Amino acid sequence: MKLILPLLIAIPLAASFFIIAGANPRRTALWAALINLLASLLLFSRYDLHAGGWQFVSEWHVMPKYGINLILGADGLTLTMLLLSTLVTFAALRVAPKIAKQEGLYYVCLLFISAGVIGAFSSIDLLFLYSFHELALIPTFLLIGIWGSGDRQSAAWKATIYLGTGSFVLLIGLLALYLSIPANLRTFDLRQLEQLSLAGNIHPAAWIYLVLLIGFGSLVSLFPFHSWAPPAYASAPAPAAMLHAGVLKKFGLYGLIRIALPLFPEAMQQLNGLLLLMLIGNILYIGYVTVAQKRLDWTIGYSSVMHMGYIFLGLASLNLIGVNGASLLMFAHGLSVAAAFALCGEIRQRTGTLDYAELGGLGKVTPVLGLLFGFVALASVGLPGFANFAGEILVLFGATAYGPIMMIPVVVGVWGVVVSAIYMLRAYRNIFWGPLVSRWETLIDITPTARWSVILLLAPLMIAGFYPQFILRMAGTALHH
Amino acid sequence: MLLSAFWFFATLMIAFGTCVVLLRNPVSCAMSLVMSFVSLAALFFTLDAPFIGIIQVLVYAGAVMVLFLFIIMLLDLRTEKSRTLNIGATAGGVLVVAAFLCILIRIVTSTSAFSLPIPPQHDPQISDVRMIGMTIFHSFGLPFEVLGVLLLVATVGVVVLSRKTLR
Amino acid sequence: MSTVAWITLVSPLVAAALILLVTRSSKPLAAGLAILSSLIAALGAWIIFTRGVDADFHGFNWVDFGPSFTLPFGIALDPLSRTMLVIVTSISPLVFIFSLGYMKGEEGYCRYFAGLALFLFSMLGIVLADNLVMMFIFWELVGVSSYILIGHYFQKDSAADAAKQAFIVNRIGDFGFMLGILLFWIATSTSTTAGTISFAGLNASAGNINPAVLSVAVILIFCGTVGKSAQFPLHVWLPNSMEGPTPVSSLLHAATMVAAGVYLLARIFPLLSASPEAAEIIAWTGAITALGAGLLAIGQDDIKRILAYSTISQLGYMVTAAGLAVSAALPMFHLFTHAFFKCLLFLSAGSVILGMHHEQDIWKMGGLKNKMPLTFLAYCAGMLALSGCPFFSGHYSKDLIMACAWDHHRGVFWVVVIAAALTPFYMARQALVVFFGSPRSEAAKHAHESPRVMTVPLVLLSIPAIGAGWPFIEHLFFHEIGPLAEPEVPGFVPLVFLGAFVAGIALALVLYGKAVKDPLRIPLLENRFYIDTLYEWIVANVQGGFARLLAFVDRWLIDGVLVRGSATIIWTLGFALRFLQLGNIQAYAFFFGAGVIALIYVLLTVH
Amino acid sequence: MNTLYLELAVVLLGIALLLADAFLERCSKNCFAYLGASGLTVILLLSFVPLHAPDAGSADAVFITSDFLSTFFIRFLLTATIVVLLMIPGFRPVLERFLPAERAGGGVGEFSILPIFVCAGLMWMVSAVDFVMIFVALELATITLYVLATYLRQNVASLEAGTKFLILGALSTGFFVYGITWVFGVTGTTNLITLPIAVSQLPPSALPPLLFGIALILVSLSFKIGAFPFQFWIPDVYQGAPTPVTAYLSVASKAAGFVVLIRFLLSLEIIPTVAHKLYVLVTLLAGLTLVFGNLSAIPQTNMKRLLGYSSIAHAGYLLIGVASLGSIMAIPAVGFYFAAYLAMTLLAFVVLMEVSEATGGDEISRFNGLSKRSPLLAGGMLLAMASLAGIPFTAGFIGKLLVFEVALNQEHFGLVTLGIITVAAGFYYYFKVVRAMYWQQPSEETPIHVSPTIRFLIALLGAGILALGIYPAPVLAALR
Amino acid sequence: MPTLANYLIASGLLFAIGLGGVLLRRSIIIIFMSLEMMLSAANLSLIAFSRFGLVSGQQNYDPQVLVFFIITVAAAEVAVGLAIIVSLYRARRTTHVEDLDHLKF
Repeated sequence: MKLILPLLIAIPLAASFFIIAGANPRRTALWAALINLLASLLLFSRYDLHAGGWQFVSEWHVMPKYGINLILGADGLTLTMLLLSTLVTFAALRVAPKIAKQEGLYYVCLLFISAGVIGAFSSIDLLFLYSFHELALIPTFLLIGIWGSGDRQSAAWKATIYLGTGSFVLLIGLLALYLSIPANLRTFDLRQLEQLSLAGNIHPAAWIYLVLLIGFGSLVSLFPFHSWAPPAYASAPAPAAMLHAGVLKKFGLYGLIRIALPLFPEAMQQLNGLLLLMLIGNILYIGYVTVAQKRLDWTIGYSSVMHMGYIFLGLASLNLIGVNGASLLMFAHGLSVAAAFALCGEIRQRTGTLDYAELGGLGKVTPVLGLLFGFVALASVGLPGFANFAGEILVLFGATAYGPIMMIPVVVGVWGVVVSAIYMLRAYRNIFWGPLVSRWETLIDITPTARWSVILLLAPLMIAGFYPQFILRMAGTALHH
Repeated sequence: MLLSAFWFFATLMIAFGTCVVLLRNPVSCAMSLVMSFVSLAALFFTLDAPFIGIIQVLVYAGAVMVLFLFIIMLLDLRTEKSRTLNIGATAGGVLVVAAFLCILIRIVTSTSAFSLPIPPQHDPQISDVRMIGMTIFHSFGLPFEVLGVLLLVATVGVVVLSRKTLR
Repeated sequence: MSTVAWITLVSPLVAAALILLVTRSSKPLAAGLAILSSLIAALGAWIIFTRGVDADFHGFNWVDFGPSFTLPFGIALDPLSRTMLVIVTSISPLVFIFSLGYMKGEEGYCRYFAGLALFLFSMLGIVLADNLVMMFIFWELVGVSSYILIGHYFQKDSAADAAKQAFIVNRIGDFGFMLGILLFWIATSTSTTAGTISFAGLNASAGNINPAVLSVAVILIFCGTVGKSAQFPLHVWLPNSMEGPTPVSSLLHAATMVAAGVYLLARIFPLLSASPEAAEIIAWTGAITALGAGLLAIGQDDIKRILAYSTISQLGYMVTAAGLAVSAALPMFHLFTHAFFKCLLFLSAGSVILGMHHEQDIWKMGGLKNKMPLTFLAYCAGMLALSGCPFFSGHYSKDLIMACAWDHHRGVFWVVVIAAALTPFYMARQALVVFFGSPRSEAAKHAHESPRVMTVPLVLLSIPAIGAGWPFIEHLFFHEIGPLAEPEVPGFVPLVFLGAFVAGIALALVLYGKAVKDPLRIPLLENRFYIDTLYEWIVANVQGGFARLLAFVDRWLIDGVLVRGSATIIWTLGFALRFLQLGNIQAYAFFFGAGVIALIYVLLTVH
Repeated sequence: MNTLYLELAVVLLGIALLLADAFLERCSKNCFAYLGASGLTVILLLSFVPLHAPDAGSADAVFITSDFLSTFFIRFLLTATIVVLLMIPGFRPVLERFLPAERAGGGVGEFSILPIFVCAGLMWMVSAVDFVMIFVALELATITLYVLATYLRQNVASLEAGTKFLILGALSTGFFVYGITWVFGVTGTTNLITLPIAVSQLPPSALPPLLFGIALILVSLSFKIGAFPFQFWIPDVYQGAPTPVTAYLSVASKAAGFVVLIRFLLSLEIIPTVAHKLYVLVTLLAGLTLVFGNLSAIPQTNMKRLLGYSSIAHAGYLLIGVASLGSIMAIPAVGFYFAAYLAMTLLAFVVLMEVSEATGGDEISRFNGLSKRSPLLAGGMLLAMASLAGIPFTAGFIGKLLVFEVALNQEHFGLVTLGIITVAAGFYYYFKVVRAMYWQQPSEETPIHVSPTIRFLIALLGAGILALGIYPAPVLAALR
Repeated sequence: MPTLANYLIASGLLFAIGLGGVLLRRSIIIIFMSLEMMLSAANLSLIAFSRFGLVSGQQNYDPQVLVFFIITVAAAEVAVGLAIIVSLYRARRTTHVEDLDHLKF
């Protein structure tokens, strides 16, 4: 059992090695992703809920003198995120279109991103948590730069430098945290860190939390560190956007849940006001910016930035309800935004444009595509029946429970739901409804491959929507403090 | 006596040094450098370091400067083309030199230990060539060997650099 | 009993799912499934009603964090929900069947029936929900299914826009609703116990919530009603929703969507009656809506829009009734009667439209009474009931509301009376123009009676439309819900009401008896008080402008100045710095010397 | 084994090869590179038998020590030299283009032998503890490097580079000697071990002249390691000199300079008054070097020059480590950074050499579409750039990690902040190369043929980068 | 009697003049001469220091040896330097520093 976690990381890397060695890229990648998906499902089912805590743990010593070791392990939250990662990876690889130039490199990049996020989610050692996430940096740069669309070059540059710098800030924060521990106890091991803070042995200063918040925040596109995200997603090829917006972006939040919540209780209390300001920016400000967008890819890009606000709201509420809601929302948003980008890519493939002004009435010629997109749109406006709704409502309850300060954020949050309805329905109405534009009369409907990979993403979304406990009871195991 | 000798040779050295910087014709520059080195050697004598003085004359004023002159002749360098001298650069150069001197002089003058007279020297009858030889071969063996390697490499280098090449 | 309840609730959902997944191809199967599910629901409802047990069936915990916080999923059976259940489920099968005929040959047939089934499911959920969150969930589902149904002809711009508008306006109402839920939750939660969201718990704790908080919370919840029941100022979506197929409109207007709002008020009636301020506001909102909508109905020419405005006005009555805070039964009674005759009216309007080949302008009709007699009769029944003609169902419920209004709130009373006078006027106007006089168009000349499948429901519906208000029925359905005794009022009050009815009819006869074209055109009314125009302007300019402004800020300030700006600064610095690298040895030597000086200086000066 | 034997062996190897070059007319000129490399490899293996300083009695003990620092860097220098020697056969075409000699491959022999002497000089330098020794060793290395930098004497750039190197180098030598003079004059010793004792007995009045001397010595050391404002020679010389020489300059001589700097600072550490001033100074130098190196690298278009600036930038990061010598982890950090720096810089230069040979130029634009022409070269360069930029799982990342850890440990928050900015800049200019290789279209599609030696080098260095990045423990263990 | 200060200032002047030569003259040969001057200046002060810093009147020969080394090194440097200058002249027909500005920025 415990070998499965390292395998989850190793398989994509091995697959990319074979691809470089000359195996058929698409088939190899798909097999690797499928195996990973099944393996993560296995782990998900085998996790012992009663025991809780970290399971399937395995360690390798790398720099023991520095307290740096490669420790892999999983608890409910991890497994949820792993499931998300493998699901999205598989779907992303499936929707990948036929690649003309350097197909191998394309799939290698995707596999690297996947391996990176899996590693990041499953490593207990903070340094490796960080390092694995960085694996995605260069692949993203290449994916957007080579196979992107629109103004791909500047988008790739901005995203890469922004993320690189942001994660370096994060590294500094982690180091500062490490050094704030008494010299004889220093470690990067989350488990020991939590014990230390429970025992009251460490009191990291508030500024370290601020540095971490900025570092993670810029990875999660927390307002005002968001401006890299929309252009990058708009011009990235669909699979890259799916992986990045769906999974990679959740890493920052995951990190905050793992590090900030247990280790910085006082700091989070002190600086909560700041965080609230930022997330109001995410929800309200970005929400209205989204309303002003004129292209589908930008709309979805911005909306994915906006929805981060709710997850942060859940974190900021600092209680079981809110944080559970946040983790559920992470899962839900990951799936829904991935599906959204997948369909976005499908439309772009067919029409070559995502401009509302040029599209219209596609629902007549591509009914299934329309139906699926309808589902995705409704999911992202937080309709009951999709996990997004469950997450949002939990976040709102959690925030309300936090206290009167939360009045404004909560009102903003509930209003944000209206705003998201405004832009998503506008998108749907402009693309699929209304009279059919003549030049699209010959469009063909979505291919079965893509259809089923989107359904693969939507199914868990609805299961978790009808019965959220299915995720919550897993994710809850991470949050007993 | 010693004092006057110092002043005489020091002035000479500085004067000729200045000529090196100021004169236009490379040959005369070289010649004044020779003169400056010779007076430097004299200063070494005033410091009871005859061996170094002699070496200075032989190696520097002799071999090295001859080499310089030889190259000047070989490349038959005429007087430096009188280009419009760059005011900024000159001013900057002068400024740096002046600043350096100021600091140096302030340090020297402000340190009382430097204003003591020459301490007397015992038993000068042991020739200092011998002593230097002893020192080199007893305690400075290793650097001396390294120096040997250095000279070897320098030779090879010169050969390589100035080897005749086909056009 | 619980299984019956669950089956009643779930069967439409199953139908919808099956239609969506399996039978997208075969039309009859789709329709059959939908109708079957609705019949099952109806059967279940009647069983439950006749058994008449009060119960709260706990289903499962949707979210469960132990004692600290749980969101349960359960069914509450009490007089209120039972009655409502009956209303909903008895009307919907008729509409479903009627659709068979109406939608014949339309495209998206299966989608349509799936939508209907989903719609029914969500409505049943609202009726049966035992807590606010669950109700909110189904509330949203009603919203989305109405979105699907209104947008059925999505190729038509008007339909697409109407659907979008309906959804978003409802969302705006739900904004308040959600906040209300949260407020109630936090208000009822104490340091020891978690807050409650179940109706039972809330109604019980009505007393010990701080009054100010209570009224705010009730108002917030009422926002939900305003949205769903199309009260002023969120009424704009309902007339536009006429873009959907007519049976949908009838379902929407009669028993389901719009009724939900009133039902919600009835649900939280104890809370509402505990906070007079809130009740006051609610009553006035209803009254104003009733009057305004009545006026607007006069200005309309579209047969369905007239009915739509009448619905709004009637909903106004119900909300007023709720606001009078006499008894939960009062609004429910009018809802009950209204459900039948309004459904009847819409269906007959549908049959007219079908007979006129989808012509909806009443001024193109005329003299249809001979061509479509059954429809005509059904229509008359509905119209008389609506306008409160004695011995017709509408009369009883309205009369009751009038009396209570006089008893509790004179101001509201007079407003409502005027509205009551308007109703017969515009209804009679419609009837005269559509069925009497001479045909005003080719379509009208060749109009024909609709097929059985449509006329049968008409006939069936006209019976309750006439009789639903009779005292014994009232007693049968409402005595459990709450006291519904006619308050002691001066004798002239009923007369005033009667007078209003007669006056209305008379005026209509005078004006429209022989009218060929509309004799009175009032721009203000035809343009719906310019409210829609105002909203469009706000959406386009205020919100749009705000959004564009923010987008600009994001593009040029945050990204442009902060991000790109700093990048540019760094780049420029680099570009400038490299010019130190002059390439000239002496320059380097100079920098070298300067460096030496600086180094010495630093070393000598720092302490 | 006495550490001196290693240097001796290196010198003897050099001399033997010189003789062979002189007298064996017929043997192919490439063989000298391979012979030298293999000889050095043997010596490298020898260096793993426990080394010890000359026994205390002997005269050499004054000049030479043997501690973990010297041992580590001796191995470091040997490795660097081996790699550079292995590069030379690949560089031969350029040599022959610019040195048309009487006989084939004229000059190739010396070109592959002289680095061995440089190596010897640098080895002496890293184990020297007396300024006399340091001086002669330094000069041995430097003068040989003058020759190597000017080696392509038909090539204008190489000549110009050599001349600039010569004059500025001689200038710094002058300051070095003058500095030694003053330190000797005030303390009466030139030995780093006795220096602190002598200094501690000085009256405070004698401090200014001492600091004067120290400042001058620091100047020439800063020149060697290329710290602002003494870095000016680096970009020009790197761009002009023959690629293997540039590689050697950027790795080996920089390392030796750093070792001397560290020894010097450590010896003065016990005198708080002086040490404090020195650390302030070094911190200042570190900041300036970081900013200058990284920022002025941004607009570069010539790959060799870019690498020059990047070497300045890395000197800055290393100086951060040196400025934090107060922490015990500082020396391991610097040492490891150098190990990483060796692997990634040399890899970059190897690829650069191949590419500029195939395309005939050093501009970044020559790398356009390299991924299509030769995935191996592109991959190697990608790895090198990733490591230089500090991406995890590469050696460069661990290096930066350790350096910034000690910096935070010593609370150099200013330097850390600068570090963030400069790292961002680093991403930009290193990824410029990646963009060229992967985004752009190649001017011609013909695949580039890569010789086995170069393949071996790329594999070796790439493996090194990854190994150090994933399992750094052994190297760190060698540094305690 | 001359004091150490005199010698130091004298050598300092010489060193400064050398530096000035490097900074001001354009002919590489002369710059090179100035560099030699700087080295000799260092020698002078070294000898002076050693002469004045006598411990119990015992002449310390280490500095003299060091000076000896410096001179040797300087000689080697000159040899190599001149060779470089010669080949520079051969290739470029100039010994002026301004002409060496191909590599910059």
